[in-house]
Amino acid sequence: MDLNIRIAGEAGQGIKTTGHLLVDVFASMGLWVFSTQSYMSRIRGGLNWQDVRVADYRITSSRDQADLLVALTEEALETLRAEVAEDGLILYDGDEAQDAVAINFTKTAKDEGGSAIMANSVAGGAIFTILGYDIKPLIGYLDEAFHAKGVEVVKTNAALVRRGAELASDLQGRLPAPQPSDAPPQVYDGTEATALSAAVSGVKFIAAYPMTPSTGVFTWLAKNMEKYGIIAEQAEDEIAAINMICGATYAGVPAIVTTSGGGLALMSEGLSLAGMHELPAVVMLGQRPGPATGLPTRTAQGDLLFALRTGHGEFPRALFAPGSPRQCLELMRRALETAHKFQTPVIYMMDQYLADLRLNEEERDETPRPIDRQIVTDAGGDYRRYEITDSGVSPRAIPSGDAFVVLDSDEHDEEGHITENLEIAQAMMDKRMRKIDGMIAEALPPEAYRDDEGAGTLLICWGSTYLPCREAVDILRMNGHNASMLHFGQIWPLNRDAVREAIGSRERVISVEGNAWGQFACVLREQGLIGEVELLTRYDGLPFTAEEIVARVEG
Amino acid sequence: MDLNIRIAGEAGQGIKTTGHLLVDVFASMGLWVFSTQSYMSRIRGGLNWQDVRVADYRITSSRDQADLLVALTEEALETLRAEVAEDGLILYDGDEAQDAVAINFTKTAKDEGGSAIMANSVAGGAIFTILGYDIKPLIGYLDEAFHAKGVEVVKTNAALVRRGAELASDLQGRLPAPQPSDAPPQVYDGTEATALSAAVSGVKFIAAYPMTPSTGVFTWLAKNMEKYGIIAEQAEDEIAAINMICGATYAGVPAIVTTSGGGLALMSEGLSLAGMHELPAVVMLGQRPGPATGLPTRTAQGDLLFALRTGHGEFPRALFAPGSPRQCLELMRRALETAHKFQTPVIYMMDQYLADLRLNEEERDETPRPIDRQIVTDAGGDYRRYEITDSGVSPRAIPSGDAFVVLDSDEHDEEGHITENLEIAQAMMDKRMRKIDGMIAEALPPEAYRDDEGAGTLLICWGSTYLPCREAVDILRMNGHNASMLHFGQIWPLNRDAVREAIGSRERVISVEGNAWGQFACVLREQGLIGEVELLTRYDGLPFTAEEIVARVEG
Amino acid sequence: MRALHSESPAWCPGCGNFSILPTLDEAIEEVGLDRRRLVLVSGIGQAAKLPHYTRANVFNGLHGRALPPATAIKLVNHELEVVVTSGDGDMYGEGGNHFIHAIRRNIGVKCFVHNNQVYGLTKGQASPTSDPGMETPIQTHGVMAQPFNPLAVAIVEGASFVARSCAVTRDHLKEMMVAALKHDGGFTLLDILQPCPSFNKRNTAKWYKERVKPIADDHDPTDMHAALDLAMTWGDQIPIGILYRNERPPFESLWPALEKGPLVEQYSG
Amino acid sequence: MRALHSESPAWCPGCGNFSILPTLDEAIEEVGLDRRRLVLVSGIGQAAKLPHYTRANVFNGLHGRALPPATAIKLVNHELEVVVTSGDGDMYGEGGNHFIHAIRRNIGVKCFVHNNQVYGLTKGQASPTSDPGMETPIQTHGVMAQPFNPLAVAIVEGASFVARSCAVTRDHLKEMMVAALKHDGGFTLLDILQPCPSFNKRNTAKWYKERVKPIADDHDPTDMHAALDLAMTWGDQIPIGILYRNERPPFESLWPALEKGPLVEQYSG
Ligand SMILES: Cc1ncc(C[n+]2csc(CCOP(=O)(O)OP(=O)(O)O)c2C)c(N)n1
Ligand SMILES: Cc1ncc(C[n+]2csc(CCOP(=O)(O)OP(=O)(O)O)c2C)c(N)n1
Ligand code: SF4
Ligand code: SF4
Ligand SMILES: [Mg+2]
Ligand SMILES: [Mg+2]
Repeated sequence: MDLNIRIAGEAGQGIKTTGHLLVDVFASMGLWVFSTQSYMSRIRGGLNWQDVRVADYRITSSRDQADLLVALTEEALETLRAEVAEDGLILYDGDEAQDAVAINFTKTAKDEGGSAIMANSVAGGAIFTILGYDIKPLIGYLDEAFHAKGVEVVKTNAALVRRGAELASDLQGRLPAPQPSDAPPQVYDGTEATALSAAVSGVKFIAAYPMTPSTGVFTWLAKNMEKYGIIAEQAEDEIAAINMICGATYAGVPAIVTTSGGGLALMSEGLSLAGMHELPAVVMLGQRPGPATGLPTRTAQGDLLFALRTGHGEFPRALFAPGSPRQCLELMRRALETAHKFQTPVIYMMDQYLADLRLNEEERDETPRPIDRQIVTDAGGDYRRYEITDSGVSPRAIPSGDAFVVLDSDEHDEEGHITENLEIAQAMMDKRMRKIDGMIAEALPPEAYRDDEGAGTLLICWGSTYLPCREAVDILRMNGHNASMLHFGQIWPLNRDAVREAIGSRERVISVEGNAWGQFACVLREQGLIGEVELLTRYDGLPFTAEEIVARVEG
Repeated sequence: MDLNIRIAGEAGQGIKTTGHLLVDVFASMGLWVFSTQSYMSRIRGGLNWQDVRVADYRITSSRDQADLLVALTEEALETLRAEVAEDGLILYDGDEAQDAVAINFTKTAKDEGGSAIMANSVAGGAIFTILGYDIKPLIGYLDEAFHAKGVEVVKTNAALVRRGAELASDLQGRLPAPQPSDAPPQVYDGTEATALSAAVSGVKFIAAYPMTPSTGVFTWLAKNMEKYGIIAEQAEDEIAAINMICGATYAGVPAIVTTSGGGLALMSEGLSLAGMHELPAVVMLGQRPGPATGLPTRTAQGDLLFALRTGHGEFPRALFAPGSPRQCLELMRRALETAHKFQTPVIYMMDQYLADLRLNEEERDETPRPIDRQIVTDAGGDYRRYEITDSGVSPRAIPSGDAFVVLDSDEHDEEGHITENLEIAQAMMDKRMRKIDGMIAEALPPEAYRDDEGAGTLLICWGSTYLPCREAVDILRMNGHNASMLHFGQIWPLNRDAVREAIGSRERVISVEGNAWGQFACVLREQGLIGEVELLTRYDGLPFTAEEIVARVEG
Repeated sequence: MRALHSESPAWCPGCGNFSILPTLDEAIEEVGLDRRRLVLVSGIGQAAKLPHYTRANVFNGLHGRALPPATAIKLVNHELEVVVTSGDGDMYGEGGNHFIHAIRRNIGVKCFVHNNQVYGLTKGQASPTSDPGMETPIQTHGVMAQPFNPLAVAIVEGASFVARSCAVTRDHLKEMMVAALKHDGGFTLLDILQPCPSFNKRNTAKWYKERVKPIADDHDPTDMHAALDLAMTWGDQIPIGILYRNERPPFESLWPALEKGPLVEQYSG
Repeated sequence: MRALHSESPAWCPGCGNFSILPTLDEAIEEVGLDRRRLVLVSGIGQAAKLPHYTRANVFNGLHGRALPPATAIKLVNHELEVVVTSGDGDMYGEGGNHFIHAIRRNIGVKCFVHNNQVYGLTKGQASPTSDPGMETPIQTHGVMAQPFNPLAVAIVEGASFVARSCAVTRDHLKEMMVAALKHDGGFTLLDILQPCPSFNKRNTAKWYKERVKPIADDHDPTDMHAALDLAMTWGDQIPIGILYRNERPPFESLWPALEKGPLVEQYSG
């Protein structure tokens, strides 16, 4: 069984803190959790909410309806009331409200000697009680979290949890909740998983200009500068940022840039530079709805064709798009390795949904395991940065050794010096293009889910639709549909043979995408891998839910 | 019959002037001409040449071999000697040279009281004599050209032509040359045709940052500012340029920006803005080989997928790619009309080859015929810039009338004000997307050449490959091949039914493209219009010649 | 659930923008500007949302890119009053190149920069004008770069009107806005110090109030050196008022094509 | 026919770059710089081709974008000597935003700008430093914007070393290059007036020669006002020499991560 808790109110009311608290404690109890955010683009006010879904089996999607709505403002109450399940419950942070249980968390916190932010302890106590959970793990968790702040704070928090429980005692167990099972006690989000992976994989330099929803990765790396020996520099603009990481990789360290669509647009020229210079520049792209400024705090998968094709001229690139925090850990590393092995830019694509979603995953390894930079250290006086090779990959040295390392954004000869010799120009183009063969040979195949018997209905997805599609397949199977899923974590280049085989022949092929055009279907068609297929798209700024996918597949 | 004259030397030696002189005079005589440039990226020195091909039938391509090489430097002589036809001739501007006729043009000009730049009059006299042409038209042409400079100059030039003719008198008629026919006496190049079309179509504002090979259009418009009432402003960078034309179109005048690939990369964000703001921004893209700085003075068709997909988020756009100066005249106008009718950005794609090539065309009309801006002038207080309509096109007013005109780069409501209402957001996306249907309905079909009987071999081409492909088809037919050609002047959006019908079913479909990947074939495949096809590509910076296409088709 | 429309300003309680907005409205009324002739141009940021909350023509463009469209709008229709409202990040960070070149041109737009010395909308990173040492989620060791001095740069680049005011001194602010709107010349910069209670905990309303000090009446705004001295003064005292003026002709007055009147009115088609 | 290789500088006869190149080589020798530790960073333009004609590590990047990679290279390996060679369009036009922010950071790169007051490579359009009134194929009515004053901006922004020299005074140029290379501090700007005989017919070698005048020995380069006065002097006399110095610590000295040595040497993998 599962249960969905929605905490809603204004920006600045600590919704995120309360949500995180619940998620962490539930996970520590061995419950499966899945939480997502829905935020407006403002610092205070507006209407935000956090969904915390909890279950006794692995869940990988949010749900439209809430079983428990915790409304911190009247607007939240009125707007979200309609989305509460029939046998659900509404908890209102105030003195009274129609069809809702009113408990004034903030006032209670203050009355009992706490501060306004401690309201979430009161709320936590009440929620735990309503779900019929013991409040001990909650108190234990707060003890640890506030240990450093002193005994007084710890005590107050514990008292507030108890007070919350008391105030909700009438409703003890009112909402039947799932029992703890064997879920891993750690919780990840896409942001942290991405940043952590970059840090342990040896990224030493990040330059970025803040832009939602990529800023979290930048912030995480800035916060952990000392721990991992990183320089995190805020650039004056995105153009500076991408050109900085070109310089940083040239000088010899793995480097990334974080941005969103508008920032990538400004980086297009720099991406082409990395292609020409053959530098392992890695761009972390957090997608949000466009065009232009669009919906800054919402989610989308609308930048696939853009990421695939932006930048002038022809040069190899790879695109990765993880579908879960665990895949973030793997694919950020893979992105860095691919960039270094083939000396070419790589784009790692996320979106607001994946950046912010949290769920339990196996324990992570935080010890540094720097990737192989694939540099040569014995380059001598006759070194040629762009030696023509069969693989297209030339030995990469870094400056300060015996060899001069010469990079040119003009077409160049093997030494790296500008040339207008058109035979050399063509040879250089061909050299760079040959790298694509190697990249295809090493491309990750798509991951199949429940496709053992070659199901008749195949959901194709990429990036963050992984999790809701997965749950949708589970539900479809329960409903008797012979459905399965193929998820692409690497979306370029594609190993066509592997993909063709994985797609096979089906009754129905449905491309599930967070954009209007079915952009990945365009890519597959361009690669000759599919013909006309069904599109299941959404582009209103919100993520898919499994329920929605199921409903539309069953149509 | 036809004859190819190659004038070669260093930058700064007036090669272009001599080439233009010959082309203009030949055309005025009723000869068919076709001339192209091959320039290095430098202001002085290097090795540049200009090919002037002349014929008694319509020619639309250059040729690899020269019948007459006019070498102004030793380097030109030595490097280009190998590319002279067996029964050809070399004329060398110096005192002596092996296997070449030496006539010291520069010294002669000076000796006879002229200046160094008048060397081309001497050369002209010699060339005319060698081809067996009467020098009268040449003298007449110079008379007119230098009329304003006074009698002395006119006289000197005439004397120098005669002196050149004298010095070459031994070779009178040495190279049999085509006889004048009914060729139109006017000559166009792609640059002039494009700029002229923009001016007569009502472009009032151009903002640009110089970048080869687009600078010519910018320069032409700047030169003609007063004649057409235009503001031509050099922006501080390409980002400023595109954002300026967004402002200019908002304020109410047709506006364009000129750039090359690297500049378009910097404009990607602005392009997305025009998509969101629904502004008729027109970008003139002059392609050259990339990635990065690439080969600045060479030609390429490597930016198709980039132009098609750059800019974040999804928004309608149209792409035009003329194939000849005449098509430049038509399609620049069409680009402006499409942008205004559908209120969305349009990219007009040329390349160095088309920008610089010159040939005879019918007389042009230089009188202003401003396009319909499609603005409403009666908007009142309840005006809504983004009114939801069936066509997706909303009434466009401009500021300073009774209505407030409100544009927002965030997602917005019908009035143009920022919204985070996701139902409105989706409705706005859908509104913008609906414009694509209208654009498809009006899309120009591809132009077929000699395809009356549905030839077995179909050459598909777009943009500037039009001319060499055309001549290649003529030659293939002469050689007994049942070949024809389909040229796309509008490359996005495509009217799929029209294209499917035009392609039909063939034994061989060959996509002829100036890039490595066969980018237009990718587009057609993505649109489900072709399967695997043959690619005939070239990407060394030089344009196709008809000969080469024929050889590779017959291969 | 998806209907989240909200027309009220998306600013935090106590935000300095809540002073700037009504002051602008008052200044517009005071100079008797016909709003149909008014175009507000902005980029992206909290400050840049201002145009949505008043009545005017609006071009709300890209982050950092307010000045290029503003320049073009003024060139295409120089009878419009073009006012840019922008944040410090928008104008001096992402938009820095346009800032220095708009001043070189001396285009006749009025540029009001809500300078809260921080990136508000993206939650508190340093801006080009952040004080050295300020700690943020990104500048975890404190800001290490020297602040950008918009006034000094505008002065040495020859802007036509350079002033500073503050959101906490509303009367003064109004006076400056009126002077800026009335200024019939080229590029007009009004840098407005603005408290951001959510993210800038150093330069608070109180901090500004204690420091801002109107420039003495005897200051000669045509004296570049004196103006630079004022522009360089920051700390215990921050001078507010008109620092600098010069009489360079505005860019739009130099184009032959505009002698016949606004370009847009020359269009027939 | 396609083999057009040419290793000689792609500059016009009489170009000022032909003075700058050997002077740089001499200065490098004079300060005894190990060229393996030298990285020349440039953008695109005639000036920006210089790195190809000498011996060093080279990062020849995009037009206008020399400073960002230079900044990063210095941060990743601060034991390298990072010298930017760039044109006036490259640095002050397309690259203007990086210029003002690199100075704010005070990153320890040496920035040599070949200022020919024109766009050479693209054939003679105005650059940000072109004299007002100069006619070009684009500025057909003459340049209307006021020239960008790189020295004044660098000074008010607190650059660590600000100097000017000229390609026609080679001894002076060498002296300045040596001083710049020896300067052990932050952002170092050397603006080098450079004749472009092909496109700049106003500011010719002769024009410069008649005007440039070494700064008097008693000038105190730590005096910002005096420095600004020199920076503002242009016309019959153009001061050359070191205008300004300050002791702000360079950006790369402020990062805790770099206390252990160059970042690149901390990499193990
Ligand atoms: C190209 C681009 N980069 C980044 C962003 C994200 N962004 C939006 S506003 C902003 C900074 C806002 O700071 P400021 O201009 O000072 O305005 P404030 O919010 O402080 O008023 C940033 C970085 C964006 N919208 N577009
Ligand atoms: C993004 C981009 N825009 C434009 C160009 C074209 N371009 C190359 S060099 C140059 C200007 C050169 O002027 P400057 O930097 O002063 O160098 P100079 O040639 O005068 O030495 C321009 C506009 C380019 N290469 N890239
Ligand atoms: S974040 Fe700061 S600037 Fe933005 S609205 Fe809140 S207080 Fe104002
Ligand atoms: S164009 Fe000017 S700057 Fe460029 S090489 Fe020629 S003279 Fe030198
Ligand atoms: Mg700010
Ligand atoms: Mg220059």
